[in-house]
Amino acid sequence: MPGARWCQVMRDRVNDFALKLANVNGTGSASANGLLMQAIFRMGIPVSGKNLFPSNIQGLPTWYEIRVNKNGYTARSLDYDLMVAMNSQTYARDIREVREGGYLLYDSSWPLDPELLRDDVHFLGVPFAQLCNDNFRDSRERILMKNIAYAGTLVAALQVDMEIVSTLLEEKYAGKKKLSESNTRALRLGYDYARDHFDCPLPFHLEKMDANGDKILIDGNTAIALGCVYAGATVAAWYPITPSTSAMDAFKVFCEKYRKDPETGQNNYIIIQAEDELSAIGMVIGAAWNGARAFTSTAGPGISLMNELLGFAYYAEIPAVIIDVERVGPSTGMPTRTQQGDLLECAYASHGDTKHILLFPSNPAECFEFAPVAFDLAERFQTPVFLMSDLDIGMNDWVVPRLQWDDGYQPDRGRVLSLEEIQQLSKFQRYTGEDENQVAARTLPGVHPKASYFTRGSGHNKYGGYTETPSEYQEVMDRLLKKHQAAAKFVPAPIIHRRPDAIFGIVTLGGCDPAVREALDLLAERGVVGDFMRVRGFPFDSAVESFLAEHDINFVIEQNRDAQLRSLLTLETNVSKDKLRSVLVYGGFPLSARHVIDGVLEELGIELKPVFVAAGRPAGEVPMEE
Amino acid sequence: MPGARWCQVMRDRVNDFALKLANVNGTGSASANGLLMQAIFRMGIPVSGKNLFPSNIQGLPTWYEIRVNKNGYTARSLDYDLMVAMNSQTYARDIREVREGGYLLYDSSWPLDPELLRDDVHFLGVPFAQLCNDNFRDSRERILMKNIAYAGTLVAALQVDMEIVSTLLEEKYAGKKKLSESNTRALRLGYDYARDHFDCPLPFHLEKMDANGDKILIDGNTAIALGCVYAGATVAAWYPITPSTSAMDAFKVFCEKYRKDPETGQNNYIIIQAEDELSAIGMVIGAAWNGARAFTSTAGPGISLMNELLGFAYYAEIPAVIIDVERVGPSTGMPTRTQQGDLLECAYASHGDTKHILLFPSNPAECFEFAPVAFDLAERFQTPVFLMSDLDIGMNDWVVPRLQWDDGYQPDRGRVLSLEEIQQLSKFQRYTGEDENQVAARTLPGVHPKASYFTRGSGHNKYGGYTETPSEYQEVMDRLLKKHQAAAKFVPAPIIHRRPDAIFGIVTLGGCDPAVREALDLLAERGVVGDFMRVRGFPFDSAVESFLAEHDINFVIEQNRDAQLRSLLTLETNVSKDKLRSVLVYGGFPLSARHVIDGVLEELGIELKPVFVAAGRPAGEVPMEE
Amino acid sequence: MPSIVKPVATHPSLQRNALDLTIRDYEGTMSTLCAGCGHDSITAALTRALWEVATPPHMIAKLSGIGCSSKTPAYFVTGAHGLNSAHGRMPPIATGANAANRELVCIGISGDGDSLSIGLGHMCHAIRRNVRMIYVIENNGVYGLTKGQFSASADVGSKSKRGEPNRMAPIDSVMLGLSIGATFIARSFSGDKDQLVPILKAAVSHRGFALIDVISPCVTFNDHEGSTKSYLYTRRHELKATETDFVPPASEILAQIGQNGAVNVTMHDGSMVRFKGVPPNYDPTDRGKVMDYLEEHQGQGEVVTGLLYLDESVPDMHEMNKTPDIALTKIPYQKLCPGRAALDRLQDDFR
Amino acid sequence: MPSIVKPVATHPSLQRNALDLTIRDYEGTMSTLCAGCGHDSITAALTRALWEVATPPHMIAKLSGIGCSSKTPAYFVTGAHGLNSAHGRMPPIATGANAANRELVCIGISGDGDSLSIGLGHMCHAIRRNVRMIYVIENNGVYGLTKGQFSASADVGSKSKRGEPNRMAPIDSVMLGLSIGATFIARSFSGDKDQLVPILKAAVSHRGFALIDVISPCVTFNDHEGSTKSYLYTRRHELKATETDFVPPASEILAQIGQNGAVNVTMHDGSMVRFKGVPPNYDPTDRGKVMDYLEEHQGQGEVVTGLLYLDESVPDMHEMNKTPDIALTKIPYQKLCPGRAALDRLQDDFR
Ligand SMILES: Cc1ncc(C[n+]2csc(CCOP(=O)(O)OP(=O)(O)O)c2C)c(N)n1
Ligand SMILES: Cc1ncc(C[n+]2csc(CCOP(=O)(O)OP(=O)(O)O)c2C)c(N)n1
Ligand code: SF4
Ligand code: SF4
Ligand SMILES: [Mg+2]
Ligand SMILES: [Mg+2]
Repeated sequence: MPGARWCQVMRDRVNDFALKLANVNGTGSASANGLLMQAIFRMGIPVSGKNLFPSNIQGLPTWYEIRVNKNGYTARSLDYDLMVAMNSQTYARDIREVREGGYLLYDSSWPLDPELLRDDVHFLGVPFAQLCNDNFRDSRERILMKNIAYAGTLVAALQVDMEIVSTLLEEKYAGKKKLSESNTRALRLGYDYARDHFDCPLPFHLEKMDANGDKILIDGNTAIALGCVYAGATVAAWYPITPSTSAMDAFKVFCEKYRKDPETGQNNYIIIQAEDELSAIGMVIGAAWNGARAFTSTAGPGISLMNELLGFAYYAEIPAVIIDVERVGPSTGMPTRTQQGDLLECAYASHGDTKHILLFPSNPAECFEFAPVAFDLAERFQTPVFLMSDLDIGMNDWVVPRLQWDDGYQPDRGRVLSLEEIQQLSKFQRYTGEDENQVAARTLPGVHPKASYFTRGSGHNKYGGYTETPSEYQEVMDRLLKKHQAAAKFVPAPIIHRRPDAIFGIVTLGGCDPAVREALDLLAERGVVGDFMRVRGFPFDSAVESFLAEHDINFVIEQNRDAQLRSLLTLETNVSKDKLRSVLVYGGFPLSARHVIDGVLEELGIELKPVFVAAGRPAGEVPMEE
Repeated sequence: MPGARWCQVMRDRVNDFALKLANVNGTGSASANGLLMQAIFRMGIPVSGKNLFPSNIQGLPTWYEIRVNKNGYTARSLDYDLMVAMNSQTYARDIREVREGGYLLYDSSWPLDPELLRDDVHFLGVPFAQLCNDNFRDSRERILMKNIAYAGTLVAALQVDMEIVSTLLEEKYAGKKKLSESNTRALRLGYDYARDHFDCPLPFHLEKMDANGDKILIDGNTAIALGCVYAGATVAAWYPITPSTSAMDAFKVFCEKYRKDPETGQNNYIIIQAEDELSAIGMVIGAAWNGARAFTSTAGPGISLMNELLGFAYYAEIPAVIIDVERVGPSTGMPTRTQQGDLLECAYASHGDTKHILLFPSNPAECFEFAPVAFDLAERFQTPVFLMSDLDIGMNDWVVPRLQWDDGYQPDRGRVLSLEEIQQLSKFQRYTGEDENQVAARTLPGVHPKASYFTRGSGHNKYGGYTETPSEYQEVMDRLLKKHQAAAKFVPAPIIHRRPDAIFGIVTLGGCDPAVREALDLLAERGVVGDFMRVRGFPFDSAVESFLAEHDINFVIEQNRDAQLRSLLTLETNVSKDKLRSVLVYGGFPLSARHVIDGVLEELGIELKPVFVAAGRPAGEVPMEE
Repeated sequence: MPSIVKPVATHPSLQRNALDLTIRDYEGTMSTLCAGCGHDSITAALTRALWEVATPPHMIAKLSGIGCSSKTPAYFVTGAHGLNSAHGRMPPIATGANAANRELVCIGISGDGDSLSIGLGHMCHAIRRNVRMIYVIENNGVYGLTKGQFSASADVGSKSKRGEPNRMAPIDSVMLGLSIGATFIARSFSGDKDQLVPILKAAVSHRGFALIDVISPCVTFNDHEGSTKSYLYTRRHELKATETDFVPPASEILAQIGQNGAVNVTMHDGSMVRFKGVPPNYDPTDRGKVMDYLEEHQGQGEVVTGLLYLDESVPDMHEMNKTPDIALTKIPYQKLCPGRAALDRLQDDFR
Repeated sequence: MPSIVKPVATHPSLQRNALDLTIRDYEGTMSTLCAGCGHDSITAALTRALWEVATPPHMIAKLSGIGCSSKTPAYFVTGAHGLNSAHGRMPPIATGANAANRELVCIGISGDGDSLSIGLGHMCHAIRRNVRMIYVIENNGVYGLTKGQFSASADVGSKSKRGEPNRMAPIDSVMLGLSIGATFIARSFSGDKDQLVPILKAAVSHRGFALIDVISPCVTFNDHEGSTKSYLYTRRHELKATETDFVPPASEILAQIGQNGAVNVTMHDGSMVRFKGVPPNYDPTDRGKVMDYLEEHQGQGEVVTGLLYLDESVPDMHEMNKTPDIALTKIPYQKLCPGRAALDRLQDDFR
């Protein structure tokens, strides 16, 4: 192998390693990478795939990371055992990221710049371009097939089950004979070359296991869309924006599948591509005012634009479900990178005194599960509810338990008066007669003239009448505050794991979950024991406060600069803020256990060496930021 | 006097009372009320006038409150010695608000409903309508002149200096002979009737004094506009919205006066009425990017709409001055009522991690003073700066010290490279070479091609180049955070008044100032002693933190439901939140000392009776909310 | 939006419509607008038209933005749900309302500020979607509620109360509507109920978005000499391009034909709009001709009124989206949820 | 907006313009758009036009919103300040830039999504203000950057890559501009630099807002069969209504007149725009005629290109506001601040 130097014998590691694939976007690498990930999943091995792609259609660097871990730790790893370096633009930085003793697979059609060699890394060269040029005619095909070719090499090198890979290709190209043939050929090219030239498999490789049971592989946007279908949403209004677009795309696909009336061919849904986000939220509000389950999906810039109408819906008490698939802000920021940076913006969206309900799913399964919860809460509390996902959850494929559905589920439409109830009323007064959750009954247009009322964002009293009288105005605002507090009991309760002898608590949310759990396990193994809490909704349930109160130190792990979850906990629980310490990661890539461990140990002033991480390897020397 | 019953002899009170005038809007009462207020001011007596008007052009209830206090306590009073009840629509509630032993002046052209009489109030009836019908022809004039007629009655009853009133009318109607005559006639009608029928003056009345020195009478919007002219603002972009509209109107008037080039007749300014607030802030950003001092004025709904571009300006580091004249929110709320409800929205405006600089003037004098500060800070820190005024400050006339201007003032344009500096550079790199405040130099378009750079709201590194690399992204965001912190030393320092033996602190902001000071004085007189701090800017100066730390209890007095200042103090100082207790008033009318005293005593668990307020009168029995 | 309860006083002899309701049943709370405000006359026309076509009150949805004009929905049909939203945002909210429940007669009321400045994009896109709704712009050339600033409909040279002339070209909603494919375009004058009522009735039957721009003078801020949106100016310069009769489904055509030609358009619901007195060379169904006519006459300072353009051939938003004829809200949840078995099947694809 | 540093390589024989600069001096960083994207051809035309009229690079301000199209400003004239703002918000930011410094040649680049959806209101109002700027819409009928959704310029029946037809009427920026009083309106095709360059040059001289809609195919999402914004479709259906020569001030007119008529328009700065080959019954200075022509030809599916309408008689924003000829930023602070004495005098009124 040209340029490869053996510096360290790697111990055999089965089902426990990480690889990173460096590509150019728009060249078709995504399907090859996905193929590998899916094949590993079908081998029954816990796996994750993180797509780190640019905000661009063609020609810029893109990476894909696969982590395999037999113990189920599939948060992002920062220690790459194998780098597939297919992008000459980023070659220099890619090579630097390989862990000591790791491998680098590159296209040896051209010689490597000796400057870029590393002593402590194994180089595997395969002349992918040359192989494809020799085997394919069409220039576009030559480019595309290089990806499948390197996948073939990896199949050999990592011992991916060839049968599974073949089945996957068959499924994918069923009925497309030519494509199927090319792919199979390309796969073999890479596979055979590896078999012929390298000791296969590599010291770290795969073996079938049975950890995945009936789990599925799904991204959060697909799951959330499916959740909206199951929740009975009929009106969707949106404006395209990364990384939320695929949620609405998926909603469309599912509606086409499930919502076309088999008899009439009519669509039992409507999806409106609005002219902007101000309009999208307006449409949701108009539809919900009429009693439809309506939602929008967007990202940070959209939330900013929706601010005014969010305040309107809050104050006029109109349900609305807003899916915020967070990306890196402020401003346009990094649209294809992940962050949890919209918490404060969403919690207090709009001028004046407002507080909104937020839900924090941590993975696609919860995305599906929380979607109906969001609609139920929006209708029960007659208010906007935010489903806070992010790019990592929304656009990456996750291995999650099979989605469950209870056919006994009935939408909680909240307090909506029926025709009969209206007929029995002497007079309908919109904001009176609140229940124990401070929610008053509403009526829908089109039911009965006696039920009519005037919905307004201007000052109104509890009868719905216009007012400019302080006491009347305050009365309504005070109820709204209590209504918001009442929602605390209804949002999903936090997930809490306690360990005996814990000396601190860790609080986190959303997609930080796997990295934090892994970190806690690893720390515990080394005697640094902490309890775990993942909050799943705002306003905070009393269990959140109790957990925080229990610990002198609570690390709040989140992906933003300004400690936004910590801020919410500070403001909206009675816990003293000194108890809350931040670990913040906000560069735009998904969280890794290493971030958490380093942050916690630093704060605790504890030094542990070697701290890290998988299967007894020494801590990576690679700089943590990439 | 028909219907008047004497229940209590009022002690003589000079220059210490409150009156409230109930009118119908659109009938011309404003000028009569203003006339009275101005006359009292010219008599050298501390006075305030609060206009409580509806969001409507014609026909709805409107009130005007005048408080006179020789000791300078001119916050809103809730104890009305005299009610001028000119609106039959609100008569029933107006009569309820008069303090025991107080007076009510009404139009006796029609008989009073006996139901509405009160034993403990003196009724003064003057047949205003009849007098005006007898004396004026034109039907519109008859309506208008009723107002001047009741002003005439008050001149007699309260012993307003007639000479001053006549002068004011002369000044006002100089050159408009007919109008001047009618007004004078109407004034006399009311005056003479009072002289003929009542014992004038009333037990509470006015006497000239010399408390006003060379003070002026001005509203905050006028003052802020003048401040913008003096600051050298050349570009103003706005969208009309109550209560900020008059700021831009005033800016226009001043520009017409001061900014027309005497030689060429050209305008050294431009005011653009934008199509909405998204556009208005965009124009400000575009102009500031080019080096102009540019600003917009708006209210809550406008801020909501500006969210996205505020994040852009923050991240791309472009100066912008935003005047937020707060009104009651959320949503449309009560556009003609006052609140301090936009603090959180402005402090953290936009999705993602953002923090903005806020200034909190407390009266028109500070509005004027802080306007140039806002521009200086916006340019020094290359970021949006919010001037947080409100309807009470902005639209009511306040007696304030004469405005000062130092002709030595030079705008702080911040770090803008000159042509010479650019020529000496080898390469211009936008976000490098930051100074001790973390501010990097910028360049302006149109100066030199070498200075060009690309301003973007998408991820950029310190060179201004596009980036999607976490470490590069974080580096810039981290500097922005430090830059924001650095601004703490530059915002106006808090005003602090300590008293020996204080047992608590009071923290407040903006227009709460006079009510809080009065309350502290009154409490201190009764042995409940507190220190005073008024914050004037965000991020908070270290003096703010020290003050809070000094006291076990700090009352945070503010006009919003959600304790927004307390929230900012909790999040952005190191002080424990247990030390911060809220007193919140958010019904939409200006704060009164009574609100503060009641709130503080309740929290302290102290009962003091009689607590209240002016000149040894018993506490008003009137319900506090109106 | 302030509103005062109106004294109830029903005149026994009041006529009854097909639903046996009197015009009182189509009234709202008492207006709090300035006495003489053009908007109140539009309210009266709306009340009348809705009573005449006999829409059940609760089957009407009234929506608006913010402005004096946007207060109008409070002043008609108390038995209908009303929604007074945020400035400029009525079109999307109405679009959502219509999306959820197409059975309602959706009436949006807006102002020239609300529609032609802050809400311009929204209005254009509601037109583009051909959302079935009546969209009334109460056009006074100023921002009434914020006290008289010029709006985007102010004509070049029209003077403010302070005497300053507007210098920018107006955005004319009629020309704008024509240019982006609006399917029902009218201009009227609040002072002319006879013209406005049949237009509103036709709008109720229209298959899509009915844009009705009504010159509606603001007596407080824009009714002075020098204003081109005053009562006087409008009366002096009005040119009625067409007169319209609305003929409900299966009624006899009684309308008289004027001097000029006549054009009949059958509406989607079987009713008919009869254009009387159509000038030569004008055809309310030919976009190019309408543009020509307007270009010529408006260029001379004339205020061209009438139902100016009508196209019943374009599907509305629901038709384009192939939704059922009934309200989406009426579809039972069981039909909406694919259920557990389907989910199980589907998940076999996620492996 | 990703950008890559372009390898510097100056060819010694490159021609020099009046400022002694080569076309290289008007180039930007290397494009990161898809190979073949129409937008890159527009970049080339801009580069060429600016070089030809010899605007000093630093006297250009380049602004944009968000979208593939909005990345364009990075790709020309590195020596000019650029600002890539938020989606749809370029027009107000450009308006502010022009307000502060009217001496700059202000160039706004936008997309059909950026301009006709989220930014529609802003664009219309920038037109209304007649802000002096060049406003290019890189029109591909889709949202490129978000991967191919229809934009508001998609024609009825045009098919998406998935094969779905668009059903809604397009917003045609040219008709829209005509209806709201735009003073310079052109449509061109990114594939036709010969047409586009003189239009851009004329735009630099225009007294006000120059609206240039350029059909700019998206090779990745909208260049397939069935799309009406593909290269093929545009080539097949293009109808050049006018050809334009731009004649700088005090130059001889060398342009040849085509078969049809010719029209000359003198620009505010003394240069001249010469319309060649103007069809009979067409007059680029007569709004009604232009509308007629477009209505007729566009109705037949033709893509009418050229500098279609030009009116030099309308004052621009600065003229309407009577500002000085120089940039407001050049006025020294001493002139702006009335000073202490004036404040003292003024305050006598506040008593
Ligand atoms: C976001 C926002 N900006 C500004 C305002 C203030 N505002 C209220 S009504 C109005 C203009 C109303 O003009 P128009 O729509 O023409 O109605 P009119 O009062 O003339 O009938 C404005 C600017 C607001 N309510 N909301
Ligand atoms: C507020 C906001 N909403 C949505 C987006 C996502 N977005 C980016 S570009 C774009 C559309 C671009 O379309 P167009 O203007 O036609 O440009 P093209 O890419 O086709 O050149 C959208 C919706 C955004 N950046 N900001
Ligand atoms: S201000 Fe003008 S628009 Fe508003 S209610 Fe009065 S007359 Fe009507
Ligand atoms: S996606 Fe389309 S518009 Fe965007 S760069 Fe590629 S070809 Fe151009
Ligand atoms: Mg108006
Ligand atoms: Mg596009």
